[in-house]
Amino acid sequence: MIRLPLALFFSAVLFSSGVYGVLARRNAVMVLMSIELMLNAVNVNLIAFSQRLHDVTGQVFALFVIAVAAAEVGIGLAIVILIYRNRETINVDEVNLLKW
Amino acid sequence: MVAAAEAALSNPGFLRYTWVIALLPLVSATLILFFGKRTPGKGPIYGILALAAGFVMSVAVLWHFVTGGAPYSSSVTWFEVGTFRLELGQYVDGLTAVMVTMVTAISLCIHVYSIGYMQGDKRYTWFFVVLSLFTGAMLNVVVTDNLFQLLVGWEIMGICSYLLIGHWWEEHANSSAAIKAFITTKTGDIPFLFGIFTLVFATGFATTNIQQIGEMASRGEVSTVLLTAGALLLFGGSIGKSAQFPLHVWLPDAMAGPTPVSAQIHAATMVAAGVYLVARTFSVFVHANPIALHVVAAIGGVTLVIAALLALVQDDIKKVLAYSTISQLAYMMAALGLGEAGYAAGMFHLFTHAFFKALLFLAAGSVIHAVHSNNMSEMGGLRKPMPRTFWTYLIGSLALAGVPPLSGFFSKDELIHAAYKAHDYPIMITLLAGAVITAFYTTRMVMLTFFGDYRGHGHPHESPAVMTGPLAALAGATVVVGFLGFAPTKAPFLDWVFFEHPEAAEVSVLVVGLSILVAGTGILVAYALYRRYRERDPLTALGPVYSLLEHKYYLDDIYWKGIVLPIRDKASAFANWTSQVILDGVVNGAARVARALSGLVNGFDRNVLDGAVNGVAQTAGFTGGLLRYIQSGNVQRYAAFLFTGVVILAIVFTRF
Amino acid sequence: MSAQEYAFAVLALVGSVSAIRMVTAKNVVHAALYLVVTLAMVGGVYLVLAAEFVAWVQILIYVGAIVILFLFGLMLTKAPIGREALDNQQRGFALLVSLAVLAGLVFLIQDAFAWSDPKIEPVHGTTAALGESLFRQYVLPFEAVSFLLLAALIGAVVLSRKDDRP
Amino acid sequence: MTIDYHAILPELILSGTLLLVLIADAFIRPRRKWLAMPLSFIGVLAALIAALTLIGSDRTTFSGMYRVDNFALLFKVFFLSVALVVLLISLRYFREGRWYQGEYYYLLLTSFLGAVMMPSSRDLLMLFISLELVSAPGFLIVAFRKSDPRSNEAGIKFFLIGVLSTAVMLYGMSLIYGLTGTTNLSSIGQVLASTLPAGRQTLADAAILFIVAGFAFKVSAVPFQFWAPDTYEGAPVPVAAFLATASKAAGFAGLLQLMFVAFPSQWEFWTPVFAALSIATMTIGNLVALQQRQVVRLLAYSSIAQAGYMLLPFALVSADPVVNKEAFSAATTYILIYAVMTLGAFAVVVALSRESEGLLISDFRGLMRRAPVLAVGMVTFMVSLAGIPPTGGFWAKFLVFKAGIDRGGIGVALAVVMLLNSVASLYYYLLIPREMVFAEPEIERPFRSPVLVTGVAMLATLAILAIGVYPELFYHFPPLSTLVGR
Amino acid sequence: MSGWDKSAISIATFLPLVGAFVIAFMPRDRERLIRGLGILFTGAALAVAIAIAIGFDYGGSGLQFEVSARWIDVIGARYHVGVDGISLPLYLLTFVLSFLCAIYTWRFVPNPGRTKAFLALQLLLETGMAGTFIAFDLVLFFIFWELVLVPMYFLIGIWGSANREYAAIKFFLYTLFGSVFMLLGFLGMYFRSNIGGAHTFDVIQLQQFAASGGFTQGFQVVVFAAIFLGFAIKVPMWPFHTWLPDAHTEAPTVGSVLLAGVLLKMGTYGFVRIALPMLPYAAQKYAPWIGLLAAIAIVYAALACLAQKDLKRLIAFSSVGHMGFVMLAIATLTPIGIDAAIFGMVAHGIITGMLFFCVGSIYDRYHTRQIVDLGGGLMQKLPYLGGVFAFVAIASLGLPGLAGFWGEVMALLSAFSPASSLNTGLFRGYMVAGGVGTILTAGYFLWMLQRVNMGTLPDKWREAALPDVLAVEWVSWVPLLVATVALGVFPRFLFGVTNEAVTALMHLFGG
Repeated sequence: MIRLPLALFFSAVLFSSGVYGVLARRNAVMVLMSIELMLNAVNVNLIAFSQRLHDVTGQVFALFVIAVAAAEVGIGLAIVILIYRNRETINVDEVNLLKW
Repeated sequence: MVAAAEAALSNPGFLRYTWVIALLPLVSATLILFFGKRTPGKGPIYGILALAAGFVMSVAVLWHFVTGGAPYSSSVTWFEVGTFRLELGQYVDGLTAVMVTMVTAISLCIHVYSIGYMQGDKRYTWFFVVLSLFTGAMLNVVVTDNLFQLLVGWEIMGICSYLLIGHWWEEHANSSAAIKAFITTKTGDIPFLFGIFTLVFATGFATTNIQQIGEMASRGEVSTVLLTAGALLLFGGSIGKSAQFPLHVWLPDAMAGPTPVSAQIHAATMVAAGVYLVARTFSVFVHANPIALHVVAAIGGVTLVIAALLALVQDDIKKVLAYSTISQLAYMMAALGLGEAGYAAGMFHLFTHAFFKALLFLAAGSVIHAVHSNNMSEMGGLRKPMPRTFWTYLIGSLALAGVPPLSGFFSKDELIHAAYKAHDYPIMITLLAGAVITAFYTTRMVMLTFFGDYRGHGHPHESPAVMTGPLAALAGATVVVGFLGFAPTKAPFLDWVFFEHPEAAEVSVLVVGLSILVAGTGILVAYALYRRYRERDPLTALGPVYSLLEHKYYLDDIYWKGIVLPIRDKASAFANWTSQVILDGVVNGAARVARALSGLVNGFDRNVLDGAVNGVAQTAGFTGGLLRYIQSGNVQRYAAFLFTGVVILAIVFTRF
Repeated sequence: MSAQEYAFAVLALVGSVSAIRMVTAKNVVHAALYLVVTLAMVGGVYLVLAAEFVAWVQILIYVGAIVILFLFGLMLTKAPIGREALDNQQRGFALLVSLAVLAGLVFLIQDAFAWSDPKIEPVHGTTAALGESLFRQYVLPFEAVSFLLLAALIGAVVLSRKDDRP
Repeated sequence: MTIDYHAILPELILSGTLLLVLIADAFIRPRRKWLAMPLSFIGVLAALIAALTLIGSDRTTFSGMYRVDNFALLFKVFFLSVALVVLLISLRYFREGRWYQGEYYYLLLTSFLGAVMMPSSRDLLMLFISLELVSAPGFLIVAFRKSDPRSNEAGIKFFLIGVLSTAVMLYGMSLIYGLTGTTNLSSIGQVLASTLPAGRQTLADAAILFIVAGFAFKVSAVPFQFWAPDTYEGAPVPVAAFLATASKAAGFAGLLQLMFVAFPSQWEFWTPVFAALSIATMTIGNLVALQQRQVVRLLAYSSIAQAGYMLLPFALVSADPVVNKEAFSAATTYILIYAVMTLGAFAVVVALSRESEGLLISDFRGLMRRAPVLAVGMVTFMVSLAGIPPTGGFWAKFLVFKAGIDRGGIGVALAVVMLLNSVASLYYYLLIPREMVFAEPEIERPFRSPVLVTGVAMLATLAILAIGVYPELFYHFPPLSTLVGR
Repeated sequence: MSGWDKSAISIATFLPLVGAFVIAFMPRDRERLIRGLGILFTGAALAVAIAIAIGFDYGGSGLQFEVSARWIDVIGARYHVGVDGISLPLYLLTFVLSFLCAIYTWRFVPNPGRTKAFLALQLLLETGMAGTFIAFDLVLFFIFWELVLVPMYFLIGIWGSANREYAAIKFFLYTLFGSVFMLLGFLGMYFRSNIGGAHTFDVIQLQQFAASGGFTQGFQVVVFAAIFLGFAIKVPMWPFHTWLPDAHTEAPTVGSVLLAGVLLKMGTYGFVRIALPMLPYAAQKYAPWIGLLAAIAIVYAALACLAQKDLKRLIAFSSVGHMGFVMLAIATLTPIGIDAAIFGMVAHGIITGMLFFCVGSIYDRYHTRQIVDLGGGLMQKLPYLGGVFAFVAIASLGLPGLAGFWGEVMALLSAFSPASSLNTGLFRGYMVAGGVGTILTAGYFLWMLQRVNMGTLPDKWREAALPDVLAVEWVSWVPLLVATVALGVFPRFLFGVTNEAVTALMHLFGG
C-alpha cells in the first residue's frame, strides 16, 4: 500500500541528482556513476508502475535497462582507460581537441 | 511614235511604278557597298545610273500631272501585329511628282559633283554608298502613303546624315557634330513617333494611311483633340528634321561634313523632309484645332528671323548658307502656318529653294575646294580666278536674295502674297523683314567671297568640269523653275501642287513692289557696307547684339551645359552609383547578413570565404562568440545545453 | 500510511541523500561508496515493491559487479581527490539545471497523480510470470541484448588492451 | 507461441555472419585480417536477398512486438545496402591503418543488426534495444583509431552524450508506460487517443518530449547535435559515413514509428516542437557550415542541416491523413536520397583522406584534373545536397516543399524558411566544387584512388542522376510503405 | 501523328546532351576532334530544329510536335513538350546561337583552355535552354530552368576574367533565390488546380483552369508575387539587375552571347507563358508596377551605360534597358504588346549576342575592354571589325530597317493603348519614358562609337599586328547580321509566326 507519487518523487530526485553529477563532475568515471543514477531512477519508475498496473512488462523492461547499463559501463570504462593511456587524464573538460 | 510615247506616259498605269524610283537608289547603295570597290571608278556609277533612271521616270511621272492626270495610290500588306495591319505603299500626286523630280535631279547633280569633289578620299566608295542610301530614304519618304513607312525612311535619313556628317571621323569635332545632328533630330523623332501613334490610335488602329487619315479627319470622324495632339507631335518631328527653332542647332554644325553632303542635306533631302511631312499630313493640321497651325506659323516666324540674323555674323561661308537654309525653311513653315492659303506657296518655295540652295552649296564647295578654307576672311576677289563658279554662285545668291526674275523671287513673292491674301499681317511683316536680312547677308557673302582682293594662301584655280557642270545645270534650273510659278505663265506649278483644290495664280502689284523694294534695300545697304573689305566687320558696331549673335543666343551653351553634360556626367554617374552601391549593396548586404550571422554563430572568421563574395565582410568582431562558447569541445557543456534544451522545450510546449 | 509506505519512505530518503552526497562528495572512493548505498536502497525499494527478482538482480549486478568496475576504473586512472579536482566550472549552472529538472518533474508528477490515490498494491510472486514472459514474449530483445553485451565485451577488450604498436 | 523465422531471416543471417566473422578473425593470420571484409560482405548480401524475399509480406511476430511490413522492409533493404557500401569503402582504409579489422567489421555488423531491427520494432522496449544495439558498437568503433587522441575523444563525447540521451529517453519511456500501461506502440496510440485527465496529458507530453530528445540525439538535431561535428571529425572516415547515414536513418526510422504510430493523437503538442527543432537545426547547421574549412566537419554540419530538412515533415502532421501520408513519404524519401548523396561524398573523402589526414577543402584543389571521376561525382553530390535539379537532392526537397504547401499555414512558412536555407547552403556546397574545378592542382600527378571507392562514387553519381532524371524510380516506394492511415 | 512529329523536339533538345557526354569521353588532347564534335552536335541539333520550323504549321495556333508521356505519376508531372508560335522563335534562336558559338569556339577558346569541358558545358547549357522553351509541364519547365544554372556557373567561373568567381556565385545564388520562390508558386497553383478532382502541373490545363476563373483573386496576387520574383530576377528587371553586369563582364564571350541571347529570354518567356495566362487577375493588378519597373529600367540602364568605362559592362547594361522594353510591352497585356515582346526578345538575342561577339573579338585583339585604353581609331586599325561593330551598335539603338526597331516601336505603341483594364494615362507616361530612353540609348551608343571606332588610333596600337575579322568570325557572324537586316525589313518573318499563337493566348487571357 504505497502512494505512487512517493516512488515517482524518489526517482525524480535520483534522476536530477544524476543530472547534476553528469554536468558538474569532471572525472569521467564519476560522470558514468551519475548516469547510472539516472538509469536507476528509470528503473524505480518502471517497477513502481508495473506494480501499480499489475503488469509484468515494467519489470522486464527494468531488467533490460540493467543489462544495457552494465554494457554501457563496460564500454565507457574502456574508452576512459584508453583516453587515460593517451592523455594521462580523464578530466572530461580537458578532453577538447576537437572543437568548432 | 511620239504619240505612242505620250500615250504611255499619260497612262496613269505608269504611276504604278513610281515606287521603283524610291527603290533604285537603295539597290544602287547595296551594289556600291558590295561591288563598289571592284568596279572601275570605285562605284559612284551605280548611284548615278540609278538616279538618272529615277530622274527620267520622275519626269515621266510629273508629265502625268502636267497633263492633268489624277493621283494614284496602291499598297500591299507589310505585316500584321494582332489585328493591326502595316502596309508598304505609294501615293502619287502632284506634290509627290514634283518632289521626286526635284530630289532625283538635285541628288543626281550632287552625285556627279561628288565624283570630282571627293576624288582621292580614303572612304570614297563608302561615301557614295551612304549618299545613295540617303537619297533612297528621302524618296521613300516622298513616295510612301503611310506613316510607318515614312518613319522608316525618315530615321534612315537620320542615320545617313550621321554617317555623312561624320564622314571624316578622324576629327573629333566632326564626329561630335554627327552625334549632335542625330541626337537632336532624334529628339524630334520621338514626338513624331508618338504623333503617329496618336493618329493611328485616333483611327482605332484601322489604318496608317495618310490619305485615309486625312479623309477621316475632313469627315470629322476623328476627335479634334487627338488630331491636334497628333498634328503638334508630328510637327515636333519636322522641327527636328527641318532644323526649326529650338532644334535648329544641329544644322550649322552639320557643315562638318563634306560640302556635297551639306548640299544633299540642305536641298534635296533631310531638311526638305520636315516641310514635306507637314505638307503631306496637311489635312490633319487643317482640321485640327487652329492652334496647331498657329504653332507652325509662330515657330516658322521666330526661326525665320533669328536664323537670318545669325547668318549676318558668320565668317564661315557654309555657315552663312546653313543659317540661310534654316531661315528659308522657316519661310515655308510660316507659309504652311497660314493654312490652305500658304500651302502651294510654301511648296513652291521648297521647290525653288532646293535648286538654288544646292547650287550655292556646290559652288561654295568649289570655292572651298580651291582655297582650302571655309572662312570668307581668307577669300575675296575670287571672281577672276574662278569665273564659272562666280557666275553660278551669283545667280544662286540673287535667287536667294529674291531678285527677279530668278526663281527665289517668284516663290518668295508668292509667300508674301499668301500672307497678304490671308490678312495675316504679322507673318507678312516677318517675311518682309526676313527678306531684307536675307538680301543683306547674301550680298555680304558675295562681296566678301568674290570681290576685293584675295586674302587666302596659294593660287586658287577653277574647279574641274565634273564639278562646274552640275553648277551650270543647277544655275540653269534656278533661272527656269521660277517661271513655273509666274502668274503670267498661269503658274502651272499651282496646278500640280495644291491642297484639296487648285488656286488661280494672282499678282498683287503691292506685294511685288514690296518684295522688290526690300530685296533692293538689303542688297544696297550691304553693298555699301562691304564694297571695301574691313578687318573689323562693320556689324560689330551693333555691340552687345553682335556678341549675342556671335554666341548663337547662347542656345548651344544652354543645351550643352544645361542638358547634355548633366545627363552625360551627373545623372549617369548617379545611376551607376545607385546600381553599384545601393541596389547591389542590398544584394551583397543579404550575403553580408548571412555571413555576419554565421560569424556570430561561429564566433570568428576563418577567412574561408575571403573574396568569394565581396559583400561578406570580415566579421572579426565576433571573435570569441557563440560557437566558440557552444562548440567548445567540452562535452559537459554539450550535456548542459542538451538538458537546457529539454527543459526549455518542456516548459515552452507543455505550458503554452 | 502503511508500514510498507514507512519502509519505502525511509529507504527512499536514505537513497536520495546518499545519491546527493555521491554527486557532491570530495573523495572519489567515498562517492563510490555512496553509490553503493544508493543502489542498495533502490534494491530495497524494489523489495518493498515486491519485485524480488529485479531486486536481487539489482543487488547482484550493480552492487556486485558494476560498482567494482567503477572502483577498478578509478584506481586504474588514479583519480585525484578534492573538490576543485573533482568538479568543473559550470557547477552552479549544473545545480540550476538539475533543480529545474527536479522541479519540473515533481510538478508534472503531482499534477498527473493525486497524492492520495492512486496507490500501489504490491502483488508478490511475480517472478514466475516474469521469467515466463522474458523467455517467451521478450526472447527477441533478450537475444539482442546478449549480442549487445558480447559486442561491448569484445569492444572493451579491443580498446583497453595495450597495443604492441603505438 | 511460435516464432516466424522467415520474418526475422535477415536478422538471423546477419547475426550469424557477425559471429562467424568474430570466430574467423581468431584464426586468420594478421596479414590476412582484411578477409573479414569479403566475408561480412557476403553475409550482408545474403541478408539483403533474404530481405528481398520478404517484399510485399506483412508479418507480425513476438506478440506484436516485431513487425515486418513494407515500411520495415524498405528500411531493412536500405540499411543492408548502406552496409554493403560502408564495407566497400572501409576495406582499404582499415587495411592500411592496420586497426583491428576483424573486430571492426564485427562491431559494424552488430550496429547494422540494430539498424535492421529498428524499423520492425513496434514496442518501446524493442525500440530501446535496437537503438542501443546501433549506438553501443558505434561508441566503440568511433574510438577505434586507438593511438589517435582525437579518435578517443570522439568516442568519449559520442558515448557520454549518447548514454545521457538514452537515459532521458528511457525516463520518458517509463512515464509513457506508466501512463498507458503498455509498451506496444499501436496500443499506446489507442490509449493516448482516448482522453486522459489533463494532468496526465501534460505528463505524457513531457514524456514524448523526453523520448524525442533521445532520438533527436541520434539524428543530431539542434540542440542535441553538438557531438556530431567532433565525433565525425575524430572518427575513422568510413565510420563517420556510417554515422551520417545508417545511424541517422535508424534514428529517423524509430522516430517515424513513434510519431506516426504511437503518438499521432498528440500532434497538436509535438508538431510545434518539431517545427522549432527543424528550423533551429537547418538554420544553425547551415550557418555554421558556412565557415568550415575541414571537409569532414563541413559534411557533419551539412548533415545536421539536412536533418533539419528531414524533421520538417514531422511538423506538418495534422488530423488530415492525406497530408500526413504526404509528409510521411516526404520524410522517408528525403532520408533515403540524402543517404545516397552523403555516402557518395564520404566515399570521395575516404579516397582523398589517404593523401592527407584531417582533410581540408583546399586539399581538393584541382581534383578535376587529377581524378575526373571522383571530381564529377563530388560536384554531383554537392549540387544534389544543395537541391539543384536535375539531381536526386532536388526531388527530396521538392517533396518536402510539396507537403508543406499542401499543409498550408505553418507548412508554407516552414517551406519558405527551408527554401532560404537551401539557397544559402548552396554557397558552402559550392566551396568544394570551386576548389576542384576552378583551381589548378599543385601536384599534377594523377590521383590514384582505390578501385572499390571509385566504384562506389560512380555508382552513387549514377544513382543521383538517375533519380534526378526519373524520380519515379524512388518515389515509387515510400508512398506504398507508409505507416499512416493503417 | 508520325514518329517524326512525336520525336522531333525531343531529338533536337537532347542531342546536345548526348554530344556533351560524347565529348566528355574524348581524350583531352584531341583538341580539333573535340571542337569538331562540338560543331557537329550543335549543327545537327540546329538542323533538326530547322526541320521542325519547316514542318511547323504557321496557320495553327495550338501546340505542335506535342508529346505528353507519363513521367512522375506520384506528383502528376508529365513529360509534356511541344512548340507553338510563341516558343518556336526562341527555340530556334537557342540552336542558332549555340551553333554559332560552337563555330566561334573553333578558333577562340578562352583561358585556361580546357576545350573539352568548355564545349561539354556549352552543350549541356544548350539542352537546358532549349528545354525551357518547349516544356509544357511546370515541373519539367523548372528542371530545364535550373539545368542552365550549373553549366553557366562553371562557364563563368572557369573561363571568366579577373573577378569571375564572385560573378559566378552571385549569378548562381541570385537566380536560384528567385527560382525557389517560383517553385513555391508552382506548387501553390498545383494544389489549387482542380482538373476533374485531380491536381495538375500541366501548363495547358492550368491555363484553361485559370481562364475559367479557377484561381481566387487573393491567391493569384500571392502566387504571382512569388513567380514574379523568379522571372524578374532572370530577365533581369530593375532593381534585380545587379547580377547581370557582373556576370556579363566576367563571362567568356560565348558565355555572354548565350547569357544575353537566350538566358534572359527565359524570364520574359516565363511571363508570357506562365505568369500572365495562369494568373490573369494578378497580372492586371501587377501590370502597372511591372510597367513602372520597366520604364525605370529603360531610362536608368541608358543612364548607367553613359557612365560605363568597360565596353562589355556597357553592353550588359544596355540589355537591361532592352529587356525593359520587352517587359513594358508585356505589361500592356495586349496582343500587340506580346508580339512586340517576342520580337524584342529575338531581336535582342541576335543583336546583343552579336555585340558581345564583337566585344569578345576586340578584347581578343587588344586584351583590354576599357574604352579609355582602346582610345579610338578602331575603324582605322580594323575597318571590318569596326564596321561590323558600328553596324550592330546602330541596329541595337533601334534603327528602322533593322531588327532592333520593331520590338521597340511596337512596345511603345502597345504602351500607348494598353489593355482596357489598365490605366492608359499611366502607360502613356511609361511610353514617354521609353521614348526618352531611346534618345539616351542612341546617345550612349553613338558616344561609344565615337570613343572606340572613330578618332585617330593611339600610337601604342599603331605597330601592333592585329588581325581583322577572321574567317571563323565571319562564318559565325554573317548569319546574325543577315538576320538583323532580314527581320528589320520583313518583320513578318517573326510577327507572322507569333501572331496566331499570341492572339489565341490573349484570347484565353481575356484581359
